[in-house]
Amino acid sequence: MSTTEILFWFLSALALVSATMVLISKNPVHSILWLIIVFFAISGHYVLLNAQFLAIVNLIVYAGAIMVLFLFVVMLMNLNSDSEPQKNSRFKVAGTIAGGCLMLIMIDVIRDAGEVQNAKALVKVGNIGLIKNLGMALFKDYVIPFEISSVLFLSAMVGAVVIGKKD
Amino acid sequence: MPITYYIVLSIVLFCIGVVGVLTRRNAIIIFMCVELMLNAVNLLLVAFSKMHNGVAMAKDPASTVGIDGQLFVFFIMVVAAAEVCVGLSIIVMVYRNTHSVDVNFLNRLKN
Amino acid sequence: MIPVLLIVIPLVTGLISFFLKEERSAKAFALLSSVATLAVSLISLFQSGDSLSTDASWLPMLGSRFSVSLDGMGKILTLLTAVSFPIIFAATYNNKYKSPNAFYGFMLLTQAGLMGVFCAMDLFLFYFFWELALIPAYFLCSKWGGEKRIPVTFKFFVYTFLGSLLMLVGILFVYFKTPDHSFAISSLYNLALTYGEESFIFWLFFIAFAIKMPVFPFHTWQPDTYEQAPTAVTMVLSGIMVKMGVFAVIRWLLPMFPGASERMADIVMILAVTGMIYASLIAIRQDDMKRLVAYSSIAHIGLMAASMFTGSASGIQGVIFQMFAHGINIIGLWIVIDVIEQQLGTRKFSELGGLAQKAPVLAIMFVIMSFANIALPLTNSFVGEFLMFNSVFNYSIVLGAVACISIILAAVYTLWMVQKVFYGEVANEDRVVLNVPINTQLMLAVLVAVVLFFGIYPQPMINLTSETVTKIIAQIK
Amino acid sequence: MSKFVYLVPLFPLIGFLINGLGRKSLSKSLIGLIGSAVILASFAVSLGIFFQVKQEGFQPQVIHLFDFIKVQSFNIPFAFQVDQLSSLFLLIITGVGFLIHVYSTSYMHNEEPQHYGRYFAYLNLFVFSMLLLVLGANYVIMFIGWEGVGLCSYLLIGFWFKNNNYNYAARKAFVMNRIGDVGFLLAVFWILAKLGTVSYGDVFARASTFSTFDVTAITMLLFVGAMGKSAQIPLYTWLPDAMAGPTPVSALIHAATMVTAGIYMIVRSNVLYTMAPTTMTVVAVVGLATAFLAATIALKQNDIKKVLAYSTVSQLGYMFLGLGVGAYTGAVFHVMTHAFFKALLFLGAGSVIHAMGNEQDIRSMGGLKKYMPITHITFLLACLAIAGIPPFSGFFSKDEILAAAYEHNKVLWLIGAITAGLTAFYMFRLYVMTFLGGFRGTHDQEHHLHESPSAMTIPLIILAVLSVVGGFVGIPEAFAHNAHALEHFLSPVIVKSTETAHALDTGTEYMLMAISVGLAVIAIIYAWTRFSKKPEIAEAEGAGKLLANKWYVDELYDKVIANPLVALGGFLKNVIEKSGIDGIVNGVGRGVNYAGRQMRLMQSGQVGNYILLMVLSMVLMIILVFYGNNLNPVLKYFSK
Amino acid sequence: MNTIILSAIFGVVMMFSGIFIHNRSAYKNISSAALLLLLVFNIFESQGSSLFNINTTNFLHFNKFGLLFNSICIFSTLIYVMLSGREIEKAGNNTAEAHALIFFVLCGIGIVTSYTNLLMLFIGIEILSIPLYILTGSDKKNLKGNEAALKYFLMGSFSTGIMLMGIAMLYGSGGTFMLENVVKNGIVSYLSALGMVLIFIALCFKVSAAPFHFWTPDVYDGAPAVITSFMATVVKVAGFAAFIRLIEGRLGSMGSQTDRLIAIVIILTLAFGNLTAVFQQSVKRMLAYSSIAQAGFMLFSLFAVNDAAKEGLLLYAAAYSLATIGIFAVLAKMDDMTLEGFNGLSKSQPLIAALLAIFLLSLAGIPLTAGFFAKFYMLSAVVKTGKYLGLVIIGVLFAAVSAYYYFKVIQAMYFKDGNVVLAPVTARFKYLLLFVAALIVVLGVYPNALLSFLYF
Repeated sequence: MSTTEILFWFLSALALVSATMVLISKNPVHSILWLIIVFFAISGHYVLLNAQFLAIVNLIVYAGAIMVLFLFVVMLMNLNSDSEPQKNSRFKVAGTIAGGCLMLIMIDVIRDAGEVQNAKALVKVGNIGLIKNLGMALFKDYVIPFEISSVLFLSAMVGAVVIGKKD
Repeated sequence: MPITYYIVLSIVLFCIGVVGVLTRRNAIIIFMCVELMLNAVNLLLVAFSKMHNGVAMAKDPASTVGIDGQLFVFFIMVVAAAEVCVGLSIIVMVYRNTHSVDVNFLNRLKN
Repeated sequence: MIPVLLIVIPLVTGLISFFLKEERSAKAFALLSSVATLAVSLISLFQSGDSLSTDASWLPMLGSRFSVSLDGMGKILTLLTAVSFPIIFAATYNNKYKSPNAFYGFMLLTQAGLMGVFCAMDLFLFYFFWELALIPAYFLCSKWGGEKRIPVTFKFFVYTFLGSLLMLVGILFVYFKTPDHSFAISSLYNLALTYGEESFIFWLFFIAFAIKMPVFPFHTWQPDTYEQAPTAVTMVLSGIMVKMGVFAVIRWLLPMFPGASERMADIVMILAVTGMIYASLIAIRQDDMKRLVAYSSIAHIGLMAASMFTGSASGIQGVIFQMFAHGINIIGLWIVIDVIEQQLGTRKFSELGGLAQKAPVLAIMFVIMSFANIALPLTNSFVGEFLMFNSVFNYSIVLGAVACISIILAAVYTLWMVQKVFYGEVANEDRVVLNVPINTQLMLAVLVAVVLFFGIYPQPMINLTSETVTKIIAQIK
Repeated sequence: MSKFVYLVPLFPLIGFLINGLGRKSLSKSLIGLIGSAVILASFAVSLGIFFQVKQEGFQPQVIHLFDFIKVQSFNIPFAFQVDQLSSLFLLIITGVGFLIHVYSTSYMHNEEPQHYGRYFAYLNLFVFSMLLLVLGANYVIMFIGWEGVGLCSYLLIGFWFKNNNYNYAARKAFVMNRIGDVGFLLAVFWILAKLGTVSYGDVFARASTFSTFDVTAITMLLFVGAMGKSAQIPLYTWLPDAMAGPTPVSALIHAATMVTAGIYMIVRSNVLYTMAPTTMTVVAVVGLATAFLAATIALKQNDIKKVLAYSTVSQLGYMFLGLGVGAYTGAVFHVMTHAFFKALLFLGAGSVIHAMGNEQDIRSMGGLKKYMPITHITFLLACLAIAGIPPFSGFFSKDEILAAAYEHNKVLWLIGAITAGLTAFYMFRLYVMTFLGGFRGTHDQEHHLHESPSAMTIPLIILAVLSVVGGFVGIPEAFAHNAHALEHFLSPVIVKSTETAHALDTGTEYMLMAISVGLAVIAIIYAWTRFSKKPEIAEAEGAGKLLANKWYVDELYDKVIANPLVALGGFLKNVIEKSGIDGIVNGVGRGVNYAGRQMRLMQSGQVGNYILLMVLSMVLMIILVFYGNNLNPVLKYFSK
Repeated sequence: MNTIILSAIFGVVMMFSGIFIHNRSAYKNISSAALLLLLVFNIFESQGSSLFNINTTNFLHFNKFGLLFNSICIFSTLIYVMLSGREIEKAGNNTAEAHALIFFVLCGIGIVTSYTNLLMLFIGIEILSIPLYILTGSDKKNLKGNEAALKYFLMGSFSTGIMLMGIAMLYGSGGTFMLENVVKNGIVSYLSALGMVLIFIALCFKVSAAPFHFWTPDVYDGAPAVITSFMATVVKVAGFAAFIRLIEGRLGSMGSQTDRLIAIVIILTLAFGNLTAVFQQSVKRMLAYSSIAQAGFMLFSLFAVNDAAKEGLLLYAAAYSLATIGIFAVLAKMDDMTLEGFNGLSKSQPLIAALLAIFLLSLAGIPLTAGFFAKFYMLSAVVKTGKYLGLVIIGVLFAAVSAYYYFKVIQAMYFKDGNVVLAPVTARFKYLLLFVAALIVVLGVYPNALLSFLYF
């Protein structure tokens, strides 16, 4: 087993375990912290895949900005484990089964897909994930969506103001 | 790494997110699970991007095929950020009015 | 030009009528408009050739054209429509309606729809007018009807609407089967359908028409609606609108699906004949004049439905003749019923009696209309029913014989009604005052004259339609 | 003259229109005058036609008026046929009709003017229809008249429409007639289906193309029509009830003319009937059964008109017996003589009723002889005629039928002869109870007894004369040299009607006559002696009660046919229609509503539930797409 | 490109007008003017003259259909703003911002009607959705509005996740996000098929097709009536524009599997929408369900991706949007939004009642109204494919059911007595409503008035 593989399995296990912990943590704050760990694990995967830019952005945007925002809101509301009454277990079981079925079905379907049977994701090589290449593409080929997403931000901003403003 | 590993990993992560959405009652946690789903997608996209890149590099080492996958991930992050901004403000607004973020209490509208 | 006038006059005047304020002017306006239509219709009888058809571009993308034309059958039915409306307006001239402008407006719009149905030579246009006739009728019944009008007329509406939607599917289907993607009658007469398609689409159309006619067992909307609708509207519904279904079968269903019509004839005829007997038996037990006439109408329509599918010239000829005859007769019956209901406030046999002493003229007219209703010779229905029974009998002796039982039953219930309402001692002597207005009497006299004229000398009308019948028979064969 | 045959029905029609429209403005005398005059005019024309027809070598003429119904496959013209048969009937109808009109002017004099006008309008209309019936040159025109007389019968039975029993009787008459009419109509359809024409000339000329089944069916159906119109078993019950109408109406419609339409029709179709022996047998049996049954019922009736009514039914049965055994001429002969004496009987009865102040029960009469001499004499003559006493007219006609029956089947003859005896018995029971003995009515009635005015008695006298001498037109060979004038006259329209009557030798014929006359005389004497001393006024008992109640046939019909039908109607109306068909229709509506209510519950308002349902649907959809086709590789659908 | 850029600019303008102009009734006028301008420029573009010369290859492609669709949406929005402008002011304190968000939504519509790249689809849909989350909750004090916004948001982002998963799988299979190249050289696999199904499901959610419709009644009911009006009409039909581009480009090649899938979705949508609407007492909620039902009919166009389907979708968009906007405009002025609230409207407001009746008739698909032709084209599109005639019959059966609940409102207005409390209406409002009704009738007699734009 190469280092890469070890890293892969480790990061995968970490991501899955942390993701599960997000679900089962009673305390919202803990959930958030576990989620941050998931993000770190995923960023690790990005690094492994030589997508360094995304790895950094993921950490900054998700783990850094978004999760802090979540944390902040949770703290603000002073939520803790007691404040969330549990759903009845029947509902939980149903939800788990439904999600599990979805997973099994999707994996089963994908397993038979021809073009991914023997395909490999390049690990550690390739430079498309470098910031230079991405930047070139982003501001040359992808300038239209890039500009248009500004509208998205505008509206999100307006929304945050409208909703968040105290009347 | 075989791409199937990544696919399976992503799907499992995605479905954990789905299960989270289904089983939790706290709107914030539900939202977090949605973010988890998005991250699973991101991981998958990057893996695919590298897969396509690898195929193209075999012919042309300078190929930038697959870069669009990573750019897509970038845009997903952008959108997610916007969404979080709006979502959290909605949650806060609801909390302000009802002092709860329990989705089960949200049943004034039904039938 | 003439068919366009027939459609446009009531359409435009109907729309104008909504804006009239006074009751008197609305009435007079409607009457005037309907008389104008009648004049045009009478002129049409003596016309032939180009003046009878108009063809204009309408929906080029769909392949539908504004194509209207009058053949013999069309002339007769437009004449029926054109004759009926002035008579209805004049006979019910004294009735009071709330918001009369809307009432007369809707009536005229209905007339426009009916005219369109009878003139249309484009299947899509036909469908359009088919619905145009329905909507105002729905409003008329719902707004000016009896106590239970809202649910009852709503049932009527949904029922017929459902039927026409099914027909719409059929229309679309045949449309895509025409070689040139057109709704024109000439293209539709040359459909090349497979066995299964034809059988299937046949039913889509037939159910729509059967609901409208109505043929057993699709009839249950009808007695309730007739009972609840204001009588002027009932006249339109039973006198003309049910003929739409019959007309449509002859104009569209039989020629478009000759094979299926022949294959399904047995089923349809059994249904129709069952319905005749069934409705007659129920009519025997009615206590309400309107309901009795309604069931009698179902029985009569059943005969028409049966004989249309015999595919014989005499049958179709009889049906066309009977459409007119039945329209005239039943309107006459309704007029009398309306007078009674308006003045005495009841239609129940149990509360009526001896009216012949109070209003002999009314009694005479009613008796004549009743005998026309049971197809006594020398009234117009005899001719039609003779031809129809004959064709059914030729098709199947058993069906013909069973159908003939309805002749007896018709006598039973019609005479029962006559006896209960007009004969015997006067019920509630003190409060019975029956003043039959002169306009009503006059209109009844006109109807009686028509009944007798075509009963004694039906040949002109038969000649008028013989060409149509020949064409249809040629198409079926 | 026969060109003007359209005038014959036209005059009554004009009379109908004038009287009908002017019934409020015209005076009673004018109405009566017009009503009678138009019939007289018709009679005059008929007479002219008759004399033309009577000439040797006259060929039946068809006068085409206009096309009635002409469609591609067939043509039914509005045409009249003038031949021996129709001209004879024209005479009977207009002649007897005229007398009855005259009689009516007096009999109905107490009516208000407008009802008086109505009465004459109906009566004229009736004559018009009846003329149409006999004049029509095809079955459809005959059917028009056929239903037309039914209508007039209905209108006249219910003339006094305030009385609901009368209305009921009228309705019953019409409906029973209609049952027959349906048979007639079906026969017409059958003929039309086979030959494409209904004109007598064409039908009879091509009758040989019918198969036996066809001709039997057609004749049977026609006979059903005759049953209704001519009151034969099983459709006879309306006729006694029809006595609700004014008495002249009973005389004209329910004795002299309309009810004989069935005989006319069968004689008209004799070509077809001769081809169908089965039907002939049925006709004979039904006719005889009716004759006998009605005669038995008549024995115990106490209403003067009811007795006459059952007698009419019985006599009609006789005529059908004659038809059934092939004695077409005999039947027509009997129609004619019966028209005379039965009209006379009814008019006489009317005269009595008139005098008695609308009392019809013979138990309250008696001894009228001295108050109403003319009525008495004429009534007696009529009774003798109907009883078959020579040389009155009834003797000859009845004898001809009986002779034919004897030739055909002796049992038929025997029952026929017994029936003749019964006839004589009940007629003289009636006569004796009415005219002989002492008056049994109230004092008030007695005070008012008087002979009727001349407008009533003159028709009585004329009819009495006809009843006496009318028989000589058909006098059998046994008596006279120039015998069977009627048969000779009718021979062009009747096929092979001669053999039967002629095959009998004179001796047998005398014997038969003797037996029937003997029976009649015995019956008369018995009746006379029994009732002149001790009138029968007690309620009948035992078998008599059965007869008095008409064998309970009406009750049976009610139980077996009418009530079940009405019950079926109620069942259909209340159960099938409401709960069945409409129930299904409304059930669909309710189902939609119910489904809506249930589906609404899915909308629980819980986000969790919503998403759970969405995820489950996703899973199901993926399964559907990827494993839907029996797990077939989906790739199959992808390869373009 | 005109629409996208100008609507974004106008959105910004509206934002700033909120800062500089404090007369709240002015926003409506500014907004109307801007929309008019937008409409004009959009029409210019459809005639081939764009203000901006930007190379949008690989991302957007502007064709007649998309641009005409934009026109319809902009026009409907214009009518909507003119009719309901005052109600927007009442729905929250941030009127200018609400107008700005409406413009941003239009920008999103401009994108989803013209995208050629899944990335643009994703961004477009998000631009479309995020302002709506906000608008739904714009009446902050209203608990129902809050609840609706949260539900909408949670479920919306969940569906976004599903769509992204689908897009990722498509990418994995084809290596590109371009619509036409998603399938590389025609090789398709379970991977791309699954991706397609997931995107399909997500879009079903956006257009509220069953069984992914659950958010719709609650959100439409909870949002302020005026916002519901916008969401249920303009935005919903835009979703279909996006949908049909996708199906046209890709899903159609999946053959009978897709047919079956769409057929099931159509039947479920029709059943849920119509049957549940029957039982509603609140007209607003009934309209929410009816919008699901109408979506079922619009889904027919996805079943049969052909010319008739596209024409029908255009017509449907116009007919449905105009009628629903008209009804909501009146509804928003009523105190009592239940059926009883409509009792006797024809007495107090005969004109408005008559116009409402026309709108309802149009929704029910009665001839002489645009709704009829809309349904007609949809049905004809399916019949034209020659497949699944039963689907059409089920469709018309449910159309008959739909008449049931639409007519309940008509019955209440015309045949029942009651006192309707209606906020005062201006003559301008009436005329505008009359204009809309006239449009519906004109389209109902002569649909080519609209459709001919598609061809020249």
